[in-house]
Amino acid sequence: MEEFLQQLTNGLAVGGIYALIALGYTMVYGVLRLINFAHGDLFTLGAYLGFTLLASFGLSGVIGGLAGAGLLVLMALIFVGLVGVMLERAAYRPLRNSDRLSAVVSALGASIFLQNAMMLLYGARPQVYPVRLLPTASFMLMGVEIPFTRVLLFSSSLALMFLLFWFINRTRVGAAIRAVAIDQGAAKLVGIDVNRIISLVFLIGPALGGAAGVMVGLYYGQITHDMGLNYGLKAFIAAILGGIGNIPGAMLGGLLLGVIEALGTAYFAVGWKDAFAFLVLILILIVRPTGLLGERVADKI
Amino acid sequence: MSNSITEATATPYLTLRDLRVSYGSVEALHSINITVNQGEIVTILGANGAGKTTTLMSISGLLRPTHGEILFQGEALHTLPPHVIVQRGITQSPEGRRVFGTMSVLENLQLGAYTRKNADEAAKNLQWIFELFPRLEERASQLAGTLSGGEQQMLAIGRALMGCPRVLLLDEPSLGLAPILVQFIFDTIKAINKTGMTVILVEQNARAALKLADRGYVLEVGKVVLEDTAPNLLANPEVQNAYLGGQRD
Amino acid sequence: SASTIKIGLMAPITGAFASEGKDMRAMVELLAEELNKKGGINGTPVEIVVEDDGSEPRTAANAANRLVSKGVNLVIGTYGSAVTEASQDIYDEAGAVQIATGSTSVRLTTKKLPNFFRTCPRDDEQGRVAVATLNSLGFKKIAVLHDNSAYAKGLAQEAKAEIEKDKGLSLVFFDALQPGERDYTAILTKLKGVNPDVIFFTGYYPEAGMLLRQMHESKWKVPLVGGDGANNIDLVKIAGVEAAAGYRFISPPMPGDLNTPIAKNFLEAYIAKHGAPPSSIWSVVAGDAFNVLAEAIKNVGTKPADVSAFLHTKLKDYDGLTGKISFDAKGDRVGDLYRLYEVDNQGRFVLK
Amino acid sequence: MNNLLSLNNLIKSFGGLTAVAGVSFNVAEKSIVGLIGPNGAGKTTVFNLITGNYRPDSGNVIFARHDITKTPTHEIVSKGIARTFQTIRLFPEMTVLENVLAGCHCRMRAGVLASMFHTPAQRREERSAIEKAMRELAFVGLDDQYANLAKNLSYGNQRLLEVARALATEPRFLILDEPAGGMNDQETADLIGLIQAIRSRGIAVLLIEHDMHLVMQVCEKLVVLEYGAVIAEGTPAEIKANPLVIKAYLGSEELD
Amino acid sequence: MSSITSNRLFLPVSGAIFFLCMALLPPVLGSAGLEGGGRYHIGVLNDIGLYALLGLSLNIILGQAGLFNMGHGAFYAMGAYTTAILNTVYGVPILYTLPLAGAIAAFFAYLVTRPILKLRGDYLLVVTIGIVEIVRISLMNDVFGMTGGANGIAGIARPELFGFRLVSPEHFFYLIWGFVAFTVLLFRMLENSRFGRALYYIKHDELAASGSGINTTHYKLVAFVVGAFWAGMAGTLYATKMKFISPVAFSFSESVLLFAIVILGGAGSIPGVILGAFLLIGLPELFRELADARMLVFGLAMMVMMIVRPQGILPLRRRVYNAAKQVGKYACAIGTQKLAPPAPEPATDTTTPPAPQKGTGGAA
Ligand SMILES: Nc1ncnc2c1ncn2[C@@H]1O[C@H](COP(=O)(O)OP(=O)(O)OP(=O)(O)O)[C@@H](O)[C@H]1O
Ligand SMILES: Nc1ncnc2c1ncn2[C@@H]1O[C@H](COP(=O)(O)OP(=O)(O)OP(=O)(O)O)[C@@H](O)[C@H]1O
Ligand SMILES: [Mg+2]
Ligand SMILES: [Mg+2]
Repeated sequence: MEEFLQQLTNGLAVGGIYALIALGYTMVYGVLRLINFAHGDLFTLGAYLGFTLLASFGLSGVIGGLAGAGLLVLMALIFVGLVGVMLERAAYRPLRNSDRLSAVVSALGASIFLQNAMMLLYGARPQVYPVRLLPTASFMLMGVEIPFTRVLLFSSSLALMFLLFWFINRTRVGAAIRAVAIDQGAAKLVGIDVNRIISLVFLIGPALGGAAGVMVGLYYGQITHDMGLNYGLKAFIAAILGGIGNIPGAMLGGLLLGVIEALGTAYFAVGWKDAFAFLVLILILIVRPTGLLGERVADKI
Repeated sequence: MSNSITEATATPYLTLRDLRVSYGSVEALHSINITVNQGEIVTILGANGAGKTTTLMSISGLLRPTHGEILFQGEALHTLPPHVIVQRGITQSPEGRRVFGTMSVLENLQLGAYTRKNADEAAKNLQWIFELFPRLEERASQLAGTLSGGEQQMLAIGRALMGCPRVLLLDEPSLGLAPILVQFIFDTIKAINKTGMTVILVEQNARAALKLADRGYVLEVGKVVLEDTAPNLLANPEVQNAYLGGQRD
Repeated sequence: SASTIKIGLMAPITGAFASEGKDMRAMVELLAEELNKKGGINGTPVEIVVEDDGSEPRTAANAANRLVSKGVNLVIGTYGSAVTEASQDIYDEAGAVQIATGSTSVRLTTKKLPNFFRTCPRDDEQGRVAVATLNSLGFKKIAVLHDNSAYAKGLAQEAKAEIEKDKGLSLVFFDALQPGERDYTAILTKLKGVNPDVIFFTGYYPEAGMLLRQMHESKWKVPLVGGDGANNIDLVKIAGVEAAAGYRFISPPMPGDLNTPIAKNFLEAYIAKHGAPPSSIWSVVAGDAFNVLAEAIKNVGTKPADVSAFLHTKLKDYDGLTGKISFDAKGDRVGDLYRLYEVDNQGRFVLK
Repeated sequence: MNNLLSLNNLIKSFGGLTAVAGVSFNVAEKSIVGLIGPNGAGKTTVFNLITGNYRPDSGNVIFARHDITKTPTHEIVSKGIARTFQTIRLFPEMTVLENVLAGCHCRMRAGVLASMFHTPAQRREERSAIEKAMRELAFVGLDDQYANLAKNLSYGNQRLLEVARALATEPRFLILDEPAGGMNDQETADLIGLIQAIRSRGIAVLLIEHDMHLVMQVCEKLVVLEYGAVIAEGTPAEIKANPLVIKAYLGSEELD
Repeated sequence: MSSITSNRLFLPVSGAIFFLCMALLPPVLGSAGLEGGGRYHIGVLNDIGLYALLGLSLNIILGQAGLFNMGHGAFYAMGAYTTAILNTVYGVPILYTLPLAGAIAAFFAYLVTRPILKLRGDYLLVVTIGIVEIVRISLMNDVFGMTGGANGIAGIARPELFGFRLVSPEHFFYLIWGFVAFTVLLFRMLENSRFGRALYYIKHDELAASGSGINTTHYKLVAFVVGAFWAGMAGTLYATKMKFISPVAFSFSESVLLFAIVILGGAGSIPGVILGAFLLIGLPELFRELADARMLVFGLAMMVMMIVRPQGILPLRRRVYNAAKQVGKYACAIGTQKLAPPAPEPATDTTTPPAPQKGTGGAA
């Protein structure tokens, strides 16, 4: 039982990170239906940015503790958000009126480009965050040791989810974002500046990805130029599992994926963990073809 | 072709001058001239593919003319992006309705007021729309995409009205509506027009449109071939043959 | 052209193992530079022709074809066993000599290819040494963890076989983690459940570092022992000095631990150029491949058949960067190579 | 006369909304029946229940003495029911001819292998399918447009193309959802002739239409729906005079 | 009419010219004074051919039926392993394993895609990613003790054709490209048939397709099965070309690459897919001189190509059905006989022209 609970918290910790990346993913995905292969690499970019700030600019001496971590996250948020906006301009906007799979391939090119750019800039060896800004304390709950950082990470994912949900579903701009997602022409007809909305989406989504990158760097320490591939894929799966464009769904999908992986590890051959996770996922989608929380569909014939 | 001079007394409000619009390499409008005066109902008639929708989409800025200009109260519209055109007070209920299918009826209507600053007025406007179309109020939380065809048409018109337009563009508003509602919609257009709103109406139901409108234009393959007051057009034998199904009564 | 001696280097310059490939290139190019400064081999300078194998079989086959097409028939490389295997036939058919560097899979040399060599030891050798070492350190309940790569799994299976041979030892865990991930707490929790005396991790250093770090964070103190894939100084950076302290691994010796002149001189030059010693053993092993090739050319010229014959029979106890080098008839490196290293509490690799 | 189609007490709801609340009526062989009613009355939903696009919550659909309530859509088509859609659903990037060939599909046999190797039988079948498609195109008056892309047709012609595609399935029963929508009076007049010609081929027609001129002229029987229930059934003359229908649907203005 | 005929001839003629030129390439490369007799270049062309084959097989599923399959590598792997196991364990000659590899891959596709056909768009995409990952992990874990785990299977024989053993890159060049040519021919016929049209209808509007009487689920399944069959056979060619296979070659990114080949080349377009293979397999080789920046430039090139040609480099040009004969036959009818009753049951050999109800002049 204790082991089960321990594994559950392990899974929730990993899932929390998947969820964090998936939230940014689903923003872009929900609006443009773009399978943004580059999202994982923007996440990596955030992680490297945090690394550079800490290591190169001597920030490690100046900042410390949670405030420092917060500052770092904020800087990644802004910088990666701007990169996201530029990426949209360069790689996706020209393809806006074409088949959506074309944009997928462009995104794939962007992903390869970013990944190799980071390899050339930072070298192929893993980099390690020079200082630990996050507290190492932990507490016991029902016989399970829970590090404080996990709680922090988890609650920031949760907070972000609520914030995003509120933003998308309860604000005027959020409604405009959803309208753009459905029919850009009709959105223009009601006076929405479609370009601005899409830029905004590409500011928020990548910014969240970049922030997640810094958090992963702070939490795990080690970062590599190709880590975006795995995390990006997991985030994509989480977003789909929850239901396309569904923000609580992305969160739920991420958490579930993390938990399935942990339980797969615990009660299944470890080497088969990912196969197990995919199997569960496929079964879930067979039973619920539009994801766990479902996608809003209006199939009127 | 007799080009009778309009007896418009007001200054031109909305002017399409020498307008050419193309889809790719195919020109759909060849030098169109249309003038709309403030407070008028102007109808644009024409067979399928004549270029009516193209004209309205150009006014709304979704299509860019290759030549000519669109002036609204002296200001060039054809260089403005669509959302600014809406801010200037020109909204449209487009062909094919184009409601936001996966959003609720209420959200669709609220988006209609996207450019409006004053929330109270928008709320009042919403109340008025619900009075016009009680069905929309009944279905306020239903996803727009699951509405019946006619219900969606009401929503599209309602959404355009939510922008509190000075010029309302209606592309075949009676399409798919039950007869009782067609009458009602046309009466409503008249009533709205009386409050000072200018209306450009594209209709297949030419007879009803001409009964309603002050003036009309007839388009044929991208050209204006006739332009006259509505009663004159209604009486015009060419129009009767081509668009009114001959002497039917 | 005839004015240079062309030596090929097939290495993962891009892809999953790019960092190893770049180290290999740095190492071999520096050795060639040093050699050319001294006038090359018998007066002819050496030229290194690098081809990227992308850490992937198909790209490796193209790289091999390309080297062969360029007339290069003395080749160093490459790192991964599966990638090497995809290129073996191409070199063999072209009659080129290939000296693999990091490819430890047993099968590579059981095919009896006449011109294939490797400067790294084989998995079975390492497995035997590893289990003997664990045994001598007094560990009885052994958990073996690999990462499903050809190398790590090969080593793990050899170790498993060794453990099962010995009645005094018991294998309490045998499974794979997923390389490239960040979070190994789930697998650590599971390992904790079987309560081993030691965990023998046969994979690479990034995962070893993460395992150490997370074991340290969860305050679980069971010894972790690694194989030569974990011999990389970045491991300490990843784990943190505190977590890495006490970590042991077995590996061929690092140049700094040899007191041969070639090793000492070269290490100095390397540090002077790159600011740090080579980060992993695999680039050093690639350097040794270069050294033995150069030695052979010096003695018998550049004809592949001659070089091959020389390496098989004439080269005895050559002083390499990783110790004495000789090859057996299959092309495997002979001699017992492995040493036990431990990380001290300053984060240095110390030879035991 | 024999009933070709009978609907028995069909019920269908979406969430809390009962779109079709116990609808029963019959369509006789070789007849033209109109289904009318206010917007949102459930007419299109009834169509979707007949064609298998929706499954009814209860009730059944009998076609040519077979219960087709649970039959999948494509099988219903091969049993002889064809339809057009309220919003045009053509294959816009395909030629007019290929659009009609879609309708021929269910009367063709060639499998994957025959298709891959273009066996003589397959070629023969292709040829005759093209002939049939051209015949249907000629029937609706679009044969000269066969090589055009469907999206380049005018709205009215696209509607006709949909009809041609439906006819190519060799139906015994054709259902048309607002065929005159977006057509001007002249085109509507032509459409009336077309519908009558379809019936004279022995095909029964059920149509939804808000154009009363068309409905009154072409239908032998009308069924009026309101709030998902049949409120009246009868000849056009009877319906025109029915006060319930006038109040709910027609309005006061006299019809032309 | 002339434009239609030239249209019809354009593709076959240019296709024939292309394959003729390809056939002449090895001797040309061999005598071009390239070191090593163009061995490397032919090797790269072989890769391109193999990926063209895989791309064509995926094209049926992704390009023609519009089913988002990002797990095509699973079928490819199935075929390669079938051949490897049959050959190394049971000694079955390579060319005999070719249809078997196809059949096993196809059967596998049948089993795994059946339950997921109702999934739409991206949901299907994720599930296919899942399938290829599960296959790869199973291979990695030495499932049934037959796949050799991460080590893979070595010692796969070379194919023998009428007693002639294919060994050199040139031999494989003709084997692979011959197979590509054969495939192009068959797939072109398939595209222009009831089957090909059905896929196209389904891709563009599933509802309208089923409303026209097409069993959409059936065709989707068959698309998967046919695509998998060919991918399986491509697996055979890969296995015997490399003589050695391991799970690394069937990673998820391989499936993504195939996906990109189809989309970048032009979804649904046979010449497009072949060109896509040339670009996506050829360009990284072309950029070898750039060393470390090789893949950086490749990624950039991919973006630029997509932006410059959003519909794909050679987008699908659908065949214009030549109904000229039929039109000729009806031309007089349209002119003369306006209101004759139409033939109720159109017989295939009818010569009586059906009359249009609505002529150009309208019913006056
Ligand atoms: N997206 C498009 N691409 C290419 N051509 C188009 C497009 N939309 C319209 N056209 C062409 O432009 C011309 C005018 O079309 P438009 O839609 O403006 O006509 P309309 O008068 O509104 O007709 P309808 O009564 O059918 O709505 C037609 O010939 C049509 O084929
Ligand atoms: N998929 C669905 N989900 C929810 N409600 C639906 C759905 N389909 C139809 N409805 C509702 O059922 C009612 C009947 O719709 P239907 O489309 O059948 O109307 P209709 O009679 O065809 O109207 P119209 O003449 O306007 O086309 C409508 O109120 C509609 O909003
Ligand atoms: Mg129009
Ligand atoms: Mg309807």
